[in-house]
Amino acid sequence: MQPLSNRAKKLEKKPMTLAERAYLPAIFQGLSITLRHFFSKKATIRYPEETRPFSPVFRGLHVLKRDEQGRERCTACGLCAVACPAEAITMVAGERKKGEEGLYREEKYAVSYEINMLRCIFCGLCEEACPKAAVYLQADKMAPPRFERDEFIYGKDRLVEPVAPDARSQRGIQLTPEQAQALNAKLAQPA
Amino acid sequence: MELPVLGWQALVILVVFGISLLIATYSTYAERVIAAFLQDRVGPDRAGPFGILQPLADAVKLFTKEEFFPAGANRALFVFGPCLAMVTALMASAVIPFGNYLQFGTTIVHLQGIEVNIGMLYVFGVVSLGVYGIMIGGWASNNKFSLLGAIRAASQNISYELAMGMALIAVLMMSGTLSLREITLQQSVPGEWHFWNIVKQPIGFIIFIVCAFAETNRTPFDLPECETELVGGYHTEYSSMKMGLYLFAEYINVFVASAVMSVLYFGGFNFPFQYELRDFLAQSQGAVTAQNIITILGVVAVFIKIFSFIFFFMWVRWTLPRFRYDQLMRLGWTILIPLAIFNILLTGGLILLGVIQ
Amino acid sequence: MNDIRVPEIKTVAAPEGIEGAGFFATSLEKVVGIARANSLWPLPFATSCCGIEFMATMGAHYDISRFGSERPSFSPRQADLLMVMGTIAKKMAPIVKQVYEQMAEPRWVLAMGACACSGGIFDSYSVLQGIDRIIPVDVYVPGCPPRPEQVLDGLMRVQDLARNESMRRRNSPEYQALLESYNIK
Amino acid sequence: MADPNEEAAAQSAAVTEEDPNKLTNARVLANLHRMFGEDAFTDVEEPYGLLTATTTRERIHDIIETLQADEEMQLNFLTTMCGIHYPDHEGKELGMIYHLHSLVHNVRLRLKIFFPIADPVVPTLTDIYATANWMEREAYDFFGIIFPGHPNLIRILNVEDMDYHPMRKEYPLEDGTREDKTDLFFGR
Amino acid sequence: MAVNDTLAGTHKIIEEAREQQHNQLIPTVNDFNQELTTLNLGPTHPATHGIFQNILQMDGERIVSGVPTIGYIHRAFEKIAERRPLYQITPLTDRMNYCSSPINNMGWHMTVEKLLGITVPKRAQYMRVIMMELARIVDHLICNSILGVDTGAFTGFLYVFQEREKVYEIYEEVCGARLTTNMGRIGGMERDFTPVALEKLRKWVKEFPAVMREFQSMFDRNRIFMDRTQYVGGITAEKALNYGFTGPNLRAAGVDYDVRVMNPYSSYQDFEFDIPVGTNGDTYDRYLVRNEEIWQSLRIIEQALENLPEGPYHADAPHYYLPPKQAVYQNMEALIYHFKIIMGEIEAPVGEVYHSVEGGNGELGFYLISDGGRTPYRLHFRRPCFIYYQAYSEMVVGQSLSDAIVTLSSMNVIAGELDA
Repeated sequence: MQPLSNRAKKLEKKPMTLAERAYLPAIFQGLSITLRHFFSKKATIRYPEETRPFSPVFRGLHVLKRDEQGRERCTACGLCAVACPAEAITMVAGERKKGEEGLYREEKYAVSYEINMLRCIFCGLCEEACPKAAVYLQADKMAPPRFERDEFIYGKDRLVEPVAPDARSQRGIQLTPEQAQALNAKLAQPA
Repeated sequence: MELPVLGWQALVILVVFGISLLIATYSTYAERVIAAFLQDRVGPDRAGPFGILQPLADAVKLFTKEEFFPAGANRALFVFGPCLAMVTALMASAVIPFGNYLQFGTTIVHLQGIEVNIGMLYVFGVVSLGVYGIMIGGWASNNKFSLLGAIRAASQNISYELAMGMALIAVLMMSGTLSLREITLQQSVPGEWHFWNIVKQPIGFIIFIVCAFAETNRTPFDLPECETELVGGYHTEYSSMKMGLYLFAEYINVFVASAVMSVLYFGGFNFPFQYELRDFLAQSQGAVTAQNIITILGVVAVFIKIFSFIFFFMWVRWTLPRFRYDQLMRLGWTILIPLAIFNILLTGGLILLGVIQ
Repeated sequence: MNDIRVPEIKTVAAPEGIEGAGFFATSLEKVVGIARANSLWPLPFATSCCGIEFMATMGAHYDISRFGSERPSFSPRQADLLMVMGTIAKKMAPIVKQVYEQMAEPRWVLAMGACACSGGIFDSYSVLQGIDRIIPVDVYVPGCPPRPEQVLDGLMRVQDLARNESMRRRNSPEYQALLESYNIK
Repeated sequence: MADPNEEAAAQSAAVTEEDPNKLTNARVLANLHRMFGEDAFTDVEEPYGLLTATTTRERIHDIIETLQADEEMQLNFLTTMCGIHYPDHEGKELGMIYHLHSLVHNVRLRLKIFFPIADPVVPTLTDIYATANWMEREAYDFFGIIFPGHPNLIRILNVEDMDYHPMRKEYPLEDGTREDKTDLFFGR
Repeated sequence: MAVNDTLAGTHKIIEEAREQQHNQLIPTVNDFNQELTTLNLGPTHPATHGIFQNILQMDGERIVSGVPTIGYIHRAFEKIAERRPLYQITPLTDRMNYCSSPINNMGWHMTVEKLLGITVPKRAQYMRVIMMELARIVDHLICNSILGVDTGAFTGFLYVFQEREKVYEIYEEVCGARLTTNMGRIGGMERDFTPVALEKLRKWVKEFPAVMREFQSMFDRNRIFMDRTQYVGGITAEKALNYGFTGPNLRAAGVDYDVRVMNPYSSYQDFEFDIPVGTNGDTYDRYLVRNEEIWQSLRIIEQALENLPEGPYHADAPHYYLPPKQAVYQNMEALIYHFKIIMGEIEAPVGEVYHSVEGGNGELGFYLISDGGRTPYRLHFRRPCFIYYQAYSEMVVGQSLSDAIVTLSSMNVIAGELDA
């Protein structure tokens, strides 16, 4: 072949020198490298006693967010289900009845919302698709391994955030605008 | 006082046997920890404190695992293979002198399983039987990978045994005896300044250690069981403790090889300044106690040497790539054997000239 | 939770007064359970992406050897834990089953990653929708691929199983029935 | 490639400069017409700068063979080939698409052929390109296109006993064994 | 032509080496008239890593012929892609060459951008280059260290895998996942590099060379390793081209074909780097070429980091690139675009486009035929592994079993890419 570009860099393959032919120098070099590592600091993170810090944008276990008043944000528009390449999200939409304003933020809400964690590939497209900042992939939780396949259908009981604000997932979540405002206000107050 | 002597000796034999097993058991642990440390890891640390119960867990698990006989296998030979490997490996440690002697009153106990004047020959004979265990096991498995592993093991052991034996001849030429105890004692004589054999036989030692790696089937010569090529080699079809016996036999072989190397080339239970120390102790404690203390220190010394060699075995294993089959043969036949012959000639010449003795 | 997989098999009820043997048997069982739990040699059946995460689990940062599982047994005879990692296509399914059959008891199966557990995004004509259609699975690890932390979690779940399991599990009629349902002799 | 580096650099510098001999799509097309006649190619277009032409299966083997040997254009690298299925195109439902590449001139050429699904026979390229072997097996596997003269025309990716060619448009993607999809509203 | 002479030269070297090896593995069929053994290598053999089967006819330890079988993890990518909107195909590409997912992601994005006619801003292009070169480095690292594992040296693999872990951390910082990244979006990146990501990146670029040098010093001139790899699994440039080789495997045979230089994409023309080429395409050459490419990639990353332009990290294409979340919450127009994009109702032009990037294993091509619908009409992936693995059985004939395994791992056949 003629050269196709002017950037070719021919790699030289030097013939082995006498020392290299005798095996031993290279062996001792290798041994010295491994011995150096023998005494060096170990890289191991002793999971589960120690945990490795995750990045704040890590795509972990899903959560259905509540707004700052504890109402569910999800409006069952179905965009997340459409966006899901694994077709892992199912939901049934329902109309909010009178007296449920404290429970659901919009007039439509998800009566049932299920994510099949075994199907889910944690690509984050649902989070991106959600127009109501309702579904998020938490940065600090991972879907735990389990014994039975049925246990992986996560319904609303396991997906929706707890009502008490303190018990909600704190770390790493991209705050919804209201939460961000509330947080800023909170931070501003005590000073 | 015939019986007590025999009784003592029986105890020593038992202890040697036990120590061999114990060291083999904990070699598996050592292998894991050393490998881990060489690789920036921490190794097993969840089975007991620092994971020291790891080998026990492995052993118990292997014992309670299902016995399995592959279809078309010769059942008798299939069981016989690992047993043979294990038995021969254990037998070899019988003649290793782990220490000089202890004196209790008039009873003198040699810290050695059995003292035979053909110790070296015995070790060689028994160790080279070990390959039959691998061959039989590999053949009886009725599996192509196992068979390939067995063939590799056989040819490898045969070719490396030659070079190993020739490397030894040079040592024997100097020592004039086959008794391991004699060889050890010759490496340090009171009143004279004697070097360990490693100084007189550096080439021989290198040949010997290379061959020891090949004989024990350790990387870079682990072709009979190399994982990436032959899955598990000769023990592919073995489950439960039969496989455990093979693994065990390998570690006992490593232990024996280390012991033989420390005895032949590194002065066995001798350690520097032992006679000075003995004389110093004799002034306050009396000659007998002083000798006993020196003997015990000698046992410590020999085990330090053995452990260093075991560490070296593992260190090399986790560092080097392995040979290809034909390259390994070429190394054995065209480099090591001529080198060993040259070493014999050189030794002979030097003895003739009186440089070494 | 999973009473079929880990049946609580009682030994033959000891007559009153002869509890020594029973005590001994249960302690032995416990010891064996703990030993097995700490010496799970995995058979990494890695087909795709999850295999790379398994390498990460073996690597220095996560170090599966801490759990006594760093000796990967590529021969099914010697393995205790079949780790199926990655997509199992229909072409591959008989092989997975064969490997499982070749394993010696006691054996556990860990399905790692969405593909092995359920087919994941590959809901297609060529992909098996979960390996539990051909072999019994003990632990499912979700994720695509799971983080090494999740793999270690899964391994610890298998350890839990091994620790609490009766030595005679594989002789139990429940276990036989389970294998029967998968057509494994 | 044993040439010294300097010489190589000089040569390729000459190629990269704006020289009049630079092979363009227009020149490739002109050459093609000259070599095989105007009527050999229909539907010539340049989508996204890649010269595309449709020819017939009777001529495809000859064209690719000649192009491989052609010293001027050196279209001697078969980048990829794949089948395609247009169920609506009566009489030319199936197609094969070839991507040729001249590494020296850095020009690509896409050739297409179409033929009826009832007669899915295309001459094999395995005698010209070794790489065509598996690609043709893949096309056979996916679309059921038959390549007479292929040394080993069996399914490559799917199981041997599969009785249809899954990439044809009429076959579904899913095999229907999925149990955990209950969604009737949002699925596709 | 002088070219032919050099070709003949390399050919001769390989032939001689082959002959030499034949002589070394002495007993041949003709000598003893023995029967051949059939050895089934794979699909679960440890050295196949991924899954493919080779049924080898063996004469003792020498391979007489081999028949490869693939498809053990065939997942029907091309069929699935016909059912998915364009943006949902990114997770599929992740799982093709999973050792270097970002390259696949970006390659796919660029294909779609080419179809849609989007110009990506310079900053996004540079960010893509950085991520792609990172991916290339770790891809080559894993290949070369696995080569070490297959020759028996496990430790080097664990040393460089720590570097891979660090790269995972960077990925995680940039996109939120470690391996199957789903990185970037059609029209740019999904988010700008965070300061943490940049800092990690800079730190890694500074620290990596020492590890790499150490890795190389363990293998490069180690005679055991050289003996194992030199003149093993060689292929001539002529044959390699005929087999459709691209990427490091072709460059090892001496052809300096690199998509990054021939058809620069994503601003590769801005960077200074060399194309390493080998001599006779054997395993050692492939090893060397990959190592050198790691250094060149590092050079590119350094340059890109140095000259990382300011500006937006995605194209201004409201029809294709999702509006910012804040706008979706508050702005009706943004919400409509958001819905349209997610529902896959973007107006893709009718047309066909072929775009190729230099993947970890060679020219990774995307041939997209769009009929204007929400999904591709046909999407064909040119998967380099699939194409060059064909040559494997020819490359190992006449060599020993150990060579076959070394050759296999040095070719870096990724099962996901092989079987699609």
